[in-house]
Amino acid sequence: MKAPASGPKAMATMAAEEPSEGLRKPAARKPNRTAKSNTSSVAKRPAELPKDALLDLYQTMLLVRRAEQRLSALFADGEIPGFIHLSIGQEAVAAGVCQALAAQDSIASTHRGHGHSLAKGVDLEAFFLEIMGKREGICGGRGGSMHVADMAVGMLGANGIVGAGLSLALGSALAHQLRRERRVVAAFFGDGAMAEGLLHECLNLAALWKLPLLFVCENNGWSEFSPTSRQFAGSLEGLAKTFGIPYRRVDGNDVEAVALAATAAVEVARGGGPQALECMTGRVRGHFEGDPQRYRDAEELAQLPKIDPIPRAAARLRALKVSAAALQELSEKVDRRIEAAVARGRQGTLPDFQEALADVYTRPSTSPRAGV
Amino acid sequence: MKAPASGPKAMATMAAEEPSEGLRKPAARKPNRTAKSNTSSVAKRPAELPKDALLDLYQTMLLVRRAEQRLSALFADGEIPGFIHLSIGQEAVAAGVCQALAAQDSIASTHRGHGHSLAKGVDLEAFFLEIMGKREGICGGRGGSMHVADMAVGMLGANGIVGAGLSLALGSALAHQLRRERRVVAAFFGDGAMAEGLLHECLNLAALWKLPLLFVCENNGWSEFSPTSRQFAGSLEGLAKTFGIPYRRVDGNDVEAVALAATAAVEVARGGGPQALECMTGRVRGHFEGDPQRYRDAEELAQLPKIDPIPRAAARLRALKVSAAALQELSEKVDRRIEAAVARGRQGTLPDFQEALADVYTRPSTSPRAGV
Amino acid sequence: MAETRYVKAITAALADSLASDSRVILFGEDVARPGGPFNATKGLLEQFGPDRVRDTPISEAAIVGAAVGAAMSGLKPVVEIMFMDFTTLAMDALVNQAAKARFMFGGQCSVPMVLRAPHGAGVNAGPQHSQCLEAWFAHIPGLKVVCPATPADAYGLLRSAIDDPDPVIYVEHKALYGTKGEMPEPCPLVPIGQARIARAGTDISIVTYGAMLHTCLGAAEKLAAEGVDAEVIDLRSLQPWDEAAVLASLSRTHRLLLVHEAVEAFGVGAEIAARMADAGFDELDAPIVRVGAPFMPVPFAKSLEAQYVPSEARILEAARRVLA
Amino acid sequence: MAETRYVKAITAALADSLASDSRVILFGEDVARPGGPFNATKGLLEQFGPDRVRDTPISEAAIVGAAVGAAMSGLKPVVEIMFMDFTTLAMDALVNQAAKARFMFGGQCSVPMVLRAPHGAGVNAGPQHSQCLEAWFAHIPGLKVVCPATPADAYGLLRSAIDDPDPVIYVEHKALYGTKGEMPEPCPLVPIGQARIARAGTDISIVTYGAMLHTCLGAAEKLAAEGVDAEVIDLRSLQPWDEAAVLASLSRTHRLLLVHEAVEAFGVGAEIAARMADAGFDELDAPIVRVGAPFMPVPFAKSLEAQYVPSEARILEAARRVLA
Ligand SMILES: Cc1ncc(C[n+]2csc(CCOP(=O)(O)OP(=O)(O)O)c2C)c(N)n1
Ligand SMILES: Cc1ncc(C[n+]2csc(CCOP(=O)(O)OP(=O)(O)O)c2C)c(N)n1
Ligand SMILES: [Mg+2]
Ligand SMILES: [Mg+2]
Repeated sequence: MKAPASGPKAMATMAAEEPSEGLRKPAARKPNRTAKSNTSSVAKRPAELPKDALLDLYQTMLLVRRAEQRLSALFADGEIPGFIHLSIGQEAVAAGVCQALAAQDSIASTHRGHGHSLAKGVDLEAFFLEIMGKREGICGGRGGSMHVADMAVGMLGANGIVGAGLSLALGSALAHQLRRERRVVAAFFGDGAMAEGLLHECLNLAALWKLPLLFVCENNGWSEFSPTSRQFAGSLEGLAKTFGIPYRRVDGNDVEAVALAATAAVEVARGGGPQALECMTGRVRGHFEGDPQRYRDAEELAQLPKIDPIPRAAARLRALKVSAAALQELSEKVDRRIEAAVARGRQGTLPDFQEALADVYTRPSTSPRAGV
Repeated sequence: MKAPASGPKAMATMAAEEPSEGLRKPAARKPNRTAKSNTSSVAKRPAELPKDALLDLYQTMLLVRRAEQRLSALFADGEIPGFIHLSIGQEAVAAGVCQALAAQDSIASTHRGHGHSLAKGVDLEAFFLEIMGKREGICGGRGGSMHVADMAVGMLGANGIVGAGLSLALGSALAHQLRRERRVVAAFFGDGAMAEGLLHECLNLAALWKLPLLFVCENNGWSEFSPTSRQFAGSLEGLAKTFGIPYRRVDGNDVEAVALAATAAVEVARGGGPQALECMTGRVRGHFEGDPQRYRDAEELAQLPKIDPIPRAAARLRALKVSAAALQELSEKVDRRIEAAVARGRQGTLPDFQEALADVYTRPSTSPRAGV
Repeated sequence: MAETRYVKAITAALADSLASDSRVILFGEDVARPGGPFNATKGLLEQFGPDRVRDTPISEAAIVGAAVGAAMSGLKPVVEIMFMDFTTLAMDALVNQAAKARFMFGGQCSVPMVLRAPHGAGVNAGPQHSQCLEAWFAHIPGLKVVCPATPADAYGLLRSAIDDPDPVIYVEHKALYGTKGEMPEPCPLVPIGQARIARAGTDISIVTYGAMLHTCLGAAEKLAAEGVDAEVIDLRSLQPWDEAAVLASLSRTHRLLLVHEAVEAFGVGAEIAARMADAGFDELDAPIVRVGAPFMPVPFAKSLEAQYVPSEARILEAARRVLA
Repeated sequence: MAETRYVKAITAALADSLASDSRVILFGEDVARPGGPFNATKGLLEQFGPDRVRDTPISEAAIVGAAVGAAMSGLKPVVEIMFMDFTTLAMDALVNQAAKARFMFGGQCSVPMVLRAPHGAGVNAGPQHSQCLEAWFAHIPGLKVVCPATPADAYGLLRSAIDDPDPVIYVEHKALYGTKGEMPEPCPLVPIGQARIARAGTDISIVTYGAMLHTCLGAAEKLAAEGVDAEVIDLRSLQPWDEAAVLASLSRTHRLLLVHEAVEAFGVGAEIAARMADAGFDELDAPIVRVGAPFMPVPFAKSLEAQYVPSEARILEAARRVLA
C-alpha cells in the first residue's frame, strides 16, 4: 500500500541509517547540530507531484476512508466495543505526512489515529483485529482503537490522553538524535491539544535540543463538541515563531500540498531541528461514532463534501490521464483488502485473560521488538 | 510602610469596589468585557514619579532589603529552619508592582516571595515569626519562607511549586471578574517558570476569558543553577503576542520604570483583559542561602552592585532634593522596625502539634477570613 | 419519592446548589453548551448563564488550579475532569495546592471546591479511560473523597461536597450514570463520612462502595439462598471513612470482606483491612479478604474487561473463603 | 569493603550503569553542569558528556514523557525529579504512558526507564517539598517501586532498576544522602522484590523501608534492653514487595508492626497489613499495628516536623501495644 521508493519520500536526499540498540559513539559529545534552523517558508519544490506519487497518496487515502467507513458500520452493528473516533475527511493529512517519512521514521498519534496508523503501514488485518478486540490484534486486543501501535513500522501509538503523544515523540526524537540515526519523528496532534501546556514544553525542548521532530497539527476546527475558536486564543504559527521553529500552514484537504510541505519539513528536520506543520482540515463525523453533532451548523456540515480530499485527488489524477477504469480498479482492490481484513477480524479469537495478566511486566521469555 | 493614597496607585482612575461574598448579580450573563485589549505599548504617563511616590517605593525596597539581609544572618546563625530564597537586588520589582495595586487587589507569589509579601503589606512581625517557625507567624509556622501568605492583604501565598501561582491567580481573577469587583490580580513568576506548560495554559485562559490578571515575569536570568538562556528558547514577549496579551518590558532595577509600567498595565487589566510585564533584573545571592554560586561568572556578579535598584533610587531622590539626612533617618527607621520584628520573632512560641493537626480541615469553630 | 437516574441526580444537585448559593460556579471541558460529555450538566448553562457555567479548553492543570484560586477567593467552584484518568494532569493543583492551602497558611483560608471525576470500567474505554484512582486522594491529608452508588447518594453527597468548606473529590461511576434508583423529594443531604448499611445481616460484613455495591448486593442475595446472611456496608465516603460503622458491623458478624473495582493492591480496601486488623482484631474470626481488580491495566477487549471487573462469582468465592 | 555515603553510592551506580550500557542516559533539572541539586550526579557530565548527561528546563511533564518515548525507542533513560512532590506534574507520563505501554501495546515494547525521586521530611522543607508518595505508584500496575535505606542498597537497587526492562520509581530519602554505610567493592546488584532481614529476632516483626529502617533498628535495640528480640525487615522494594519474606518472619514471631514515614492512612503499610490479615491470619497472635505520619501535611516548623516524623518513641509505644 505504500511505495517508499516513490513520491515525495524519494525526494529526500538522505537515506536514514539503520537503527542501532545503543548510542553509536558513547564518547562523542555533540549531537549533529549543523543544519541551520530557519523560520522561513516552504523549501523550493515542484508545485506538483509526479503521477505515481499522487496515485500512492490516493490509494492510502482510499484505504483509510474505506477502513473507517467499515469501522463505522461495524460499530453501529455492535461488533466494536468501546468508542471510536473517525478521521473521515482528514485522510490527506495522514497520507501526505506519512508518505514524507521514511520507513525508519516514526510517528506518535492521537485518539483519532486510524489514518496515521494505516498510512504509516500498520498491517490492515492486525488493525481490524485490534479494534474488534481480538487476540490476534496488533496489541492483542488490549488497547483497541485508541491505542493502536506498531513498533515495527514506527507507529508509537495512538493515545487516549490529548497531547501526550507530543512528549513521547520528543523522547523518541532524542533517541534518534543521540544515536546519530538521521531518523525523524512526526507528532500528530489536534487543534484542541494546543491548549495543553505539554505542547509549550515540547516546543521549547525540541527547539533547545534541535531535535528531528515534526509537529503536525491536524486542525479540524473542533475539540470534541466545542469549536476551537472558543478554546484557543493563540496560534501554532505564533508559538512556533516564538520558539524559533519553522512553521508551514497548508490546506490539509489537498494531499499534494500536505505531501510537499511535509517532505520539505522532514528534510530540514532530518538535518536537525524541529519543524511545525499545520494542516487545515475539517471533521466530517461526530467526535466519536454515535455523536449526532447537534451542536454543528448544517451549513458547515454541507461544505465538507465539497472539500473532500479524495474526489479532489481523483480529479487531479484524471487530469494526469489516469483512466476512470484504473481508479475504479484501485477502489475495488482497496475494498477487497478491507473485506478480507474484516473477515479476518471476525475470525479472530478472544484474548486470554491469564495471558494478558502475565504480560504487564516483561518476563525473561518475552522479547519485545527492538525499539523504534 | 505603604501609602495607598499616593504614588502611581493614586493615579488609577477607578477605585476598586468592596469585595462581596457571592456573585453580585447571579442572573447577569456577561462579564464586563468593554475595555479593549490592546497589544501596543505603555500608556502615556509622566516619565517620572512624584517625589513622594518615589520615596514610598524607596522605603519599601529598603524594608525588603534589610529584612532579607537580616534573614540571611539569622539563617547563617541557625535561627531559621529549612531553606530560604532571597530577592536581594530584585526589590524594585516587588515594590513597583505592588505599589501599582490597590489594597483590594491581590498577588500570587513564588518561592522567592519575601519582597512580594512585604511590598503587598504583610505584617513585618508576623512575617519574621513565620519564617522563624513560630506559632504567632502569619501561617502559624506551618509554611515558612516558601509559604508566606496573608489573605487579609491579598497575598495569596508564596509557592513551592514553580509556576503554580499562575493558575491560582487565574482563578482569583476569575472570582473578581464574576463578582464585578474591578480587582486585579498580579501573578509573579520567574524566568525559569516560563518553561512550565502551566504558563501557556494560563495565558490562553486569561486571554480567552479577558481576566483582570497581570502576568509579572521577574527575569533574573537564572533558574536555580542554570542560566535561563540554556533553558528557554522562547520569550514572554512572543508568547504574549501569540495570545494577544499586551506586553511591556522594563528595567526591573529601575523602580520608577517598574511602577509606571505596572500602573499602566494594572489600569488596563482592571478594565478587563490580561497584561504581561517582564522585569529584567539580576539575582545577587545564591539560588538559596548557602549556595556558593560557583557556577557563576565573577564578572557577572561584579556587575550587579552597579545596577542595584536601591542606590539608584536614592540618587534620584537626592536629585529631587531629598536630603541625605532624611534618607538616613528613613534607613534608621527601617532598621528599627526590622530589629523589633526580629526580637518579636525570637520571642515567638513554638507551634503546638495538636493544634496544627486539628486544623487540616475546617472545623465549625474555625472561621477563615473572608476570601480575597 | 420518584425513580431517578444517577446522572440526573447529579444534575439536580448541581442545579440546586447553583440556585441556592451564588458562590457556586461550574466549569470544565464541554460542560456548558454541550451539557457535559455524560450529560451531567445538561441545561445548566441555559438556567444559570455563562458566568456560572462555562466551557474550558483542554487544560486540566490550569482548570483545577483556577478552581483552587477561585475557591481561595471566596467562590465555590465545581470542576469536572472528564475521566478520572485525566486527574494525572492536575495532581499538583489538587495535592500541593488545594489539599494544603488551609493547613500551610495557618487556617487563613479554606478551599471550598469540588472535583467531579468519573471512574471505572464497564464500557470498554480501555486502559486510559477506566481507572479507579481514589486511593491516591484518600492518602492526601486535606482532601476528602466521596463515591456515591445510588441516585439518592449521588444527590446527597454532591450537595454536601459543594457545601463543604474543604476540597472534595467526588467520584462518579460511568457505568452507573444510566442506572435508576429512588430519590426522595426533597432529597436529603448525605453527610460526608457516614456509611450506610445497604443490607443488614449477621454472618459476614461485606464493605464496598460505588458501582460494586450493586454487585455485592447481588452476591448477598446468592449467599442468602445458601443460608448465609450477609451485611453489606456502602462506605459512600472514603476520606474520611466511617470506621465506627465498619467496626460495629464486624463486631456483629466477626467476618470481613472488602470489595472494590479499583486495583486490589494498595487500594482503598487495604486501609480498611489494616485498620480492622488493628482496631478490630479481637472481633475477627477469619482472615480479612479483599476483592479488587487484578494487578493489570484495564484491558480494552470485552472478554478481558469482563474478567477484569470484580464479579459476583469472585465475590461469592471470596465470601466462602471468609466463611470457611 | 569501604564506608560510603548514600548519595555517593547513587552517583557510583549511575556512573557504572552509564559506563556499562551505552543506552543509559541521564537527564533532569540541574543534573549535568551543576551536578544535581543534591550532588547525586556530580562529575557525570564531565565523565560521559552532554549527550548522555543533560540539564533540562523546568518542564516535569515533558521531561518524564520524553523519558518514556526515549525508552520506547531503545534508550534507558534515568530521569531525576528534584523532589517527589513534583511528580504531581508528571503523573500522566508515569501512570498513563510508562506503566501501560507494554501491556496496552500487546508486549510490543517495554519502557526501561528509571525515575529518581527524593522523598521525606527532616530538613524543614515544608509541605510541598517533603512528601512520601510511594503508595501512589505501588498502586499502579506496570510500575515498580524501590526505596533503599543504605548505601549498598542504594547502589544495588539503582543498578537493578536501570537494568530492569520496565519502568521503576526509585525513591531516595533526602535525609539519608549524607549518611554512611558499608559498600562492598564490587557492590552486588540487589534484585527488585527482595526484602532483607536487617536484624534477626524472634518476638516481633518490624517491617519498614527507607529512612525509617534506621529508626526501627534503634527501637529494636531499646526493645532488646527490655528483653524483647525484634526482627527488623527492610522491604527495599515496595512494588513488587516480598510477601514471602514478611510472611516467613510473621510465622516466626506471630506479631507484626509496620513502620514508614509516609502518611499512615492509605500508605504502603496498609497493603502489607491487609495481606497479612489474609494470608498470615493464622499466624497472628496480636493486632497488626502501623506507625506512619499523622494525617496532616508535612509542617515546616522544627517543633512540628520533629513530632510529625515517626520517632523511636512512637515505634516503641506501638511495639509494646503489639506485644501486650
Ligand atoms: C488530557 C485529556 N483531556 C481531555 C480528553 C477528552 N478528549 C478526547 S478528544 C478531545 C478533543 C480533542 O480535540 P483535538 O485535539 O482537536 O482532536 P480531534 O478530536 O479534533 O481530532 C477531548 C477533550 C482527553 N482524551 N485527554
Ligand atoms: C515544579 C517545580 N520544579 C522544580 C522546582 C525546583 N526549583 C525551585 S526554584 C527553581 C528555579 C526557578 O527559577 P525562576 O522561576 O527563574 O525563579 P528564581 O529562582 O530565579 O527566582 C527550581 C527549578 C520547583 N520548586 N518546582
Ligand atoms: Mg480538533
Ligand atoms: Mg530566575
